[in-house]
Amino acid sequence: MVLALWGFGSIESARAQDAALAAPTGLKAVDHPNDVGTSVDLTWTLSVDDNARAQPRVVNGYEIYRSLVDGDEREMVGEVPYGVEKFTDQQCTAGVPYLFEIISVGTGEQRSEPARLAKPITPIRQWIDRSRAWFGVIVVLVCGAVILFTRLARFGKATYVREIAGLQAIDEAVGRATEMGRPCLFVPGLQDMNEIPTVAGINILARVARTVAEYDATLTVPTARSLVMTSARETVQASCLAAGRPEVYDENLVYYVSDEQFAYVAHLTGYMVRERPAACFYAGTFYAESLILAETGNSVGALQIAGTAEASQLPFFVAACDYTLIGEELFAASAYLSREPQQLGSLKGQDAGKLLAGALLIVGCALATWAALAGNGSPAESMLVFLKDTILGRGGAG
Amino acid sequence: MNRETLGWTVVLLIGALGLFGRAMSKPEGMGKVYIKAVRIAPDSPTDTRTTFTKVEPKDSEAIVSVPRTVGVWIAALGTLAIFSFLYRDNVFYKLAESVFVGVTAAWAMVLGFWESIVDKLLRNLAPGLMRAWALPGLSDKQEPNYLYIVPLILGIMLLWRLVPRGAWIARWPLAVVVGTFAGLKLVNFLDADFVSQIRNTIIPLIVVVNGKVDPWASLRNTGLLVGVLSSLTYFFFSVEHKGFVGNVSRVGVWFLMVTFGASFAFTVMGRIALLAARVEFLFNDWLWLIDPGDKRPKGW
Amino acid sequence: MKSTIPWLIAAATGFVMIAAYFIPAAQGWQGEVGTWFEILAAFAFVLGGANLFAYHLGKISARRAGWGYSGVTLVAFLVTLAAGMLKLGVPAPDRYPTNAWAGDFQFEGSVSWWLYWYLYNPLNATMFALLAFYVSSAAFRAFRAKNTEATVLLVTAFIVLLGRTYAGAWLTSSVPENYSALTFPGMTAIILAVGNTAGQRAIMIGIALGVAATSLKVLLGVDRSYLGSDGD
Amino acid sequence: MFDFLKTLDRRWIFLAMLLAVSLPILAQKTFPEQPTLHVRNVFQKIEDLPEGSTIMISFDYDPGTTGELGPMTTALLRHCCLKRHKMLFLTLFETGSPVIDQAIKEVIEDEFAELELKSGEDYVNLGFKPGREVIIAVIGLNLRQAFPSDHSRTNLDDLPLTKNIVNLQDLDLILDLSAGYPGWKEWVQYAASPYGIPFAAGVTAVGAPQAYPYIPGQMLGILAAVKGAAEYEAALGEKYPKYRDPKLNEGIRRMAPQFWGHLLVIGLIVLGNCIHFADRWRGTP
Repeated sequence: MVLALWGFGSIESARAQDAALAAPTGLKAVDHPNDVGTSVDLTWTLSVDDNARAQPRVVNGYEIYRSLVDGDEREMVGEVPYGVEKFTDQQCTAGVPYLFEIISVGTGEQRSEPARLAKPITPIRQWIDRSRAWFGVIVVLVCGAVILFTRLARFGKATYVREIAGLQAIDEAVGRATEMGRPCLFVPGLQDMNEIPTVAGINILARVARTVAEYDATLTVPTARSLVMTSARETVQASCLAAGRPEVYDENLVYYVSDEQFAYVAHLTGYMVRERPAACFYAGTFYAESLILAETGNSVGALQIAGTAEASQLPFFVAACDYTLIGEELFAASAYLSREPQQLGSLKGQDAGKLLAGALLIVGCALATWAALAGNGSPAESMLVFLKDTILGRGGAG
Repeated sequence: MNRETLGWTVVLLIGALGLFGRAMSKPEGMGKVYIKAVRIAPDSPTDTRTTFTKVEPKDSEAIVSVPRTVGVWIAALGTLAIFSFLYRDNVFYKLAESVFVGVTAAWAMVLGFWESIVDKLLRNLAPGLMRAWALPGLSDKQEPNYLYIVPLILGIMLLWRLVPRGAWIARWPLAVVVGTFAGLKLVNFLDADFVSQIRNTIIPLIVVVNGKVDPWASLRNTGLLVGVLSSLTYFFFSVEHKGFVGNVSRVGVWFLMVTFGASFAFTVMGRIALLAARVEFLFNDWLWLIDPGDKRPKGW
Repeated sequence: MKSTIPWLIAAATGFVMIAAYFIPAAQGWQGEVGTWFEILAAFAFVLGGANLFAYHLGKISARRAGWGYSGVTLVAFLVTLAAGMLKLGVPAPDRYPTNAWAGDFQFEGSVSWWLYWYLYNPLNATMFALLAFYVSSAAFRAFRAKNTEATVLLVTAFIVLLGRTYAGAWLTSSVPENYSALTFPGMTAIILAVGNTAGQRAIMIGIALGVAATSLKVLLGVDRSYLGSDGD
Repeated sequence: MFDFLKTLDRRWIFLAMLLAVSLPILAQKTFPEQPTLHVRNVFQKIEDLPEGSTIMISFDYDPGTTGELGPMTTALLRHCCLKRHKMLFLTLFETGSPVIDQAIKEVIEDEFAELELKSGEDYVNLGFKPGREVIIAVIGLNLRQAFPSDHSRTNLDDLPLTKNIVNLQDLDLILDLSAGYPGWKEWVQYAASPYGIPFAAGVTAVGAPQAYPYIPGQMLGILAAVKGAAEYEAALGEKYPKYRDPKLNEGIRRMAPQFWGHLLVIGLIVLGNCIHFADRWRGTP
């Protein structure tokens, strides 16, 4: 009986042998770099049966198992389809040695023998993301330049700033509104206070509101976000105070409409044709509505000044508004308007950033050209790779 | 009644009569929405509740839904009301605008309540209570995360504005928001836009393919580099745009104009598509003049 | 003083976030602060909603011009709010048939769902579609060759417009294969690959620097307009 | 005539646009399409992925832009179904969930009814989570932190498809259908670029020019608006003859009003300039 069973079993295993799947080979594991020690990167060589073009396919995929060094807690940590040679297990614990196995999966229940890791791997926690070290240097350079020039300006180093047409027109626009006895409209865009263009827009609002208070005109600020309304109220109130006319501040003129883009726009266009503002300011983030606003403003004869960092909307503002602050000019506006030396210094810092960009571009393209002419394996090529992948990339890993 | 009002009243009357005539004269009518009943839990033996889902009129179990048919008519009239603004501001547009603002503002609040307050804040502060109430699928393993008391406190500070005294308290959460995101955006923008775009622009000015110089590709790459550098020059603030710098920045402006021209052309394309979709809604879903998807049986 | 403490708070949180970018253990913080912001924004809706309510109520009680429309807005607002908050017409989900509050408030057939599909969405899409009209009037009025810059913009727009439809391909279909760069689709491709890409990149690099400088000014307290003034 | 054109009331232009778009829709004629390189790249990627690969599709638009992105959504989903890829859906737009439901209903449940694709096994709808790009950053590291459960609130660990997906790095491809912010740019910044995940996007026409600088470095290719959808439909038709029927190809159908609308805009630009020059010529004798 025992013998018979044994015999039967051997026939079974012989059958399995015939149809056995080849296991993948050469399983290797390394600690995933620059993480908190929860990941291990696995690589292997595909099973010889793994042929994506074979019909029917022999290997459908792979299963990856992880266990502790003593074989405990063995569990499947992932499956990958055929043709894939790598996997990252991200559910490890830092400092614990693990063993991994991988098996080929065929049709139905068919499984290969496992390929095992030769020696255990221990994921390690890294405290600093080294792949971002060069990026850190760039951040320090750019921010350092801004801070340096801000400091220099504070100590009385005069800064030249070129003209930005749209900004000089603010006084003109407000003055015109005063003369015509019509209101000014300020639209701070669609985004919330967590977006920097909105903050830049609010900075411009501070200046516009101050001019309006000085001229004794009215300013309406409908917003699409409650937080922007809160901030805009603080700003307008402060500007009235700064203009020496705290009594002209009216909270009701800074109000919330709706978070929905086109409901906000429907209200704004309605407002424009009914109240006919003489000056419209758009500063912040704008999307599709830019053209509806600018065309409606144009049709009621308002003088329009726009500024946005949304490149896709710039053509419409450029075409339909009187003045447009293009991209970076929006961020430069508050510095320019304040005329404070410190703020103007920051503009010089931004220019230093552009010089850095230009220098990197020229050096990089020169290297790339040299590398292209010199062919493979030239020193230029390795320098280019270092520049692109290490300095401007992610250190090659992580 | 002046002449213009009279004229528009006549136009509206004729339109209404036309619609009525069309709805009556055709056997299949127009602007109807069909539904059928389906079980909420089709696999459950005990839960026999049903709900309705939209089907095409071809479906044998299809019945006309009154709320949805009314809906299609309201949607169509709303569409026309908004379009009427192109002629000029009028009572229909004002009505549509008022409804639109009210509905969307409330919608934002509702969404904020269910998705942020319930699903984010209360889920973390009181998971047990939420499991029993609105989030039954919440994992049993979820423990309270008391770190979320911080946004709760910040939120309450924000609402302090509604209290007559000490409105300045609301500035603190505002400062947290602006400060946090200023830090976050600083690194994100420098990484993804500044560094990445420089990296993408590092290209050989002379392109060699199989040992031969490719003049067109070389010219293209050179043009790209010149474009980026000259456009960057336009953005220089602390240098007077005269002489050499002036000429370079002028070339930069041309590149920017090419960019804007391309953007404009692409946008035209998209906007027409949106209008086409609205017109199709009017012709297809409301008036039943066309049937592009072959969804209604012919002539019944 | 009242803007100094908030500034210090802003500076502290901002610099922590910058540092966190370089520390693997802190890389989840981005997500966490985002969640917190969403919660704060949801609280802020109370301010926005209260403001909307007060604004329109004020208009109605003062019988200011258009007060009737304010009434319409208020009704629409309250109905939508009630439908969504109370989940009117939402059945309990199939998995939890006893839990009436667990359903999705946008469930097909609910009141909120109806409001969305028959008011919110069509009005929204139609406002959006208005752009087709404004684009055409802008094309007529604003795209004129007044100077060199405007001419460049105009010519580019013209080529790309043609290049992106059947008309462009058809007009230049007789151009031989080797000179495909001279067809409208070919020129469009070059404009996109060279001119447009160059301009976009320069704008992006500039914006990144602008964002960095503005952020830094916020963190250093150079610019505090968003917080209002020192005197309350 | 000249003076009429010079002071042309823009409402005439509005009327012309309405007619240019409405009449072709009523006429229902179509033009042939040729797939361009960027579209072909995306098509080939989905075609070449081994059957049953996992693709995430982010529906970052709402019904407002269905006019532009709807046709390509159908075409892409169709292709994924034909190749039996596993699909994960989500949206970062607060009003985006209805678009996912509609796409599932129309393509997966109706058109491919015979495949009997099952929610949870062949596709999972993760639904909407507020947080915009932050959500992308979070799921780049841990899917469950943002989406502990799917849209119907079933725990992801209980679904066969998501059981072993830890984060975005486990995916074979991410597709984003993007109407603006948050959209393709955020996916590039927070997912494709940091982790090197294959990524392609379908964008609205407005977004397209900004997306080109990211190809091929950070994106495989893009489908730009209705034109992109029409080209994708053409590519699909080349490979699968069943999809050559214009009735099935909304994108190709929509190109007709598109064509006349374009012509009108081009005509208006030309007319505007003729008036401008005629005016200058008259003004300076």
